[in-house]
Amino acid sequence: MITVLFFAGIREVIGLDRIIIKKDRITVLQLKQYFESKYPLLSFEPFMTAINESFVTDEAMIKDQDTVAFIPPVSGG
Amino acid sequence: MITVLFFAGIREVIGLDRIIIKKDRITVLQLKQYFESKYPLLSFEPFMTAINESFVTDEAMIKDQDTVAFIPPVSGG
Amino acid sequence: MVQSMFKIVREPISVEEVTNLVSRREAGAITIFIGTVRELTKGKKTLSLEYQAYDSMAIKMLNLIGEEIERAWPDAWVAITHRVGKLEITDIAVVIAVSSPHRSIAYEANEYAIERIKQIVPIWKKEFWEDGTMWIGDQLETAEYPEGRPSEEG
Amino acid sequence: MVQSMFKIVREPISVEEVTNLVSRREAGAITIFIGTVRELTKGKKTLSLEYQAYDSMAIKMLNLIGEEIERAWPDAWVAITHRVGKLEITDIAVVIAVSSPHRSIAYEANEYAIERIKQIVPIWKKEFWEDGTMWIGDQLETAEYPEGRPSEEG
Repeated sequence: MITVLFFAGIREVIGLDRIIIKKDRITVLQLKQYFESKYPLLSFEPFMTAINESFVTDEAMIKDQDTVAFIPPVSGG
Repeated sequence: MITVLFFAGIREVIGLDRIIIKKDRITVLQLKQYFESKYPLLSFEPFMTAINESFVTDEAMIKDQDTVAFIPPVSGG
Repeated sequence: MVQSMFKIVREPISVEEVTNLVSRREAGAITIFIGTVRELTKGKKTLSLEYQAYDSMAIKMLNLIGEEIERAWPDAWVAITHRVGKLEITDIAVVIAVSSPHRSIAYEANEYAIERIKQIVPIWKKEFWEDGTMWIGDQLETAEYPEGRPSEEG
Repeated sequence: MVQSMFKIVREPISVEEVTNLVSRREAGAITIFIGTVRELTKGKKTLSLEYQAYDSMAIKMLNLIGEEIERAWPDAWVAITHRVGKLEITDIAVVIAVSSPHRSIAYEANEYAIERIKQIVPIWKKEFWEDGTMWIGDQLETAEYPEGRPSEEG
């Protein structure tokens, strides 16, 4: 089980701030592809991604219990 | 008549914050030399000088009613 | 230190409180950056703003910026508070305070902090205009990534 | 503007008051510099300080710095208050606030202001140590003239 977090515009489009899915031992890229198949109108590829609050690359492996966050370009400050 | 102002260390050494003297139509350099003759232990040459609150060079002419200030290196801020 | 130097808050920020976090006898210079909601951005009139954060990660990234500053300028102390939620024009969104024995470091470290916040801290801004709203950053038109993308070292 | 942006005062400085002088709807960035009395200078322990000013000329020079900033950064607003008299460790000696629509200008103009204050504003500092006192600046040992001498344009 992994928890996936959404923020900002993507949160509003999907209408959820988090989804818990039964997937692990997949890469970030595979997770992005999974969401693109689920939401064919959305592109997940450009998102930065964090696993457990650290930025990771598309090749990073997601483990059971991980929290994955899709990070749109930030605009704080 | 001109008013001459002293600040910081030189004010403490001379023991006065201002002197009014009956001199005009002299240059700043001449005024410095006048004070060096009056206070032979002090050197006035290194001082920056202001006439009526504007920095001037040693060649500037002092007129009647002017206020001349000897400005030690500043240390505010 | 008992008090945390890096905070995400929902209430108005007290500049004085953030400043007090870095004030100390050895520091002759304190620089403060106050980011406020401004009315016009690229000629467009903002009515209000909403900031959203990934709170726990944002605090972690602020701490990371603090560590980066400690490595680069060992004499500097830094405190950062960012507000989230609904903000009006002139409201304070972020306060960065840096103290240092010498002033040039206090300026440098402070500007470094705001640049890094805009790169790696997961906080997002939604602008409310008369004719609509938009999450800033996730549109090419308004993306502002000084180095292309957030650093991946975090 | 009714309120003066440049002041020499004898009482404690309110950072908030100086900041409010530059706060405005068009400004998204405010930088503040706070110069405090620090305990150690070159390893020597300061007990207290006394600042003395040529008040009228100091205010004139602060206004001149304001004009220089207006010419160099037309979008920036600047306010400066310097305290004189007896100050204790951690007391605030000077506050510089700059507001600007964009942050890099706010940092630049602020640092420019403090550099110029240290060059051309007739204010002097006397340090009180355990073993004596000294007016800082008029001794070669401690003279701090970034460009040799105060500018003569003023």
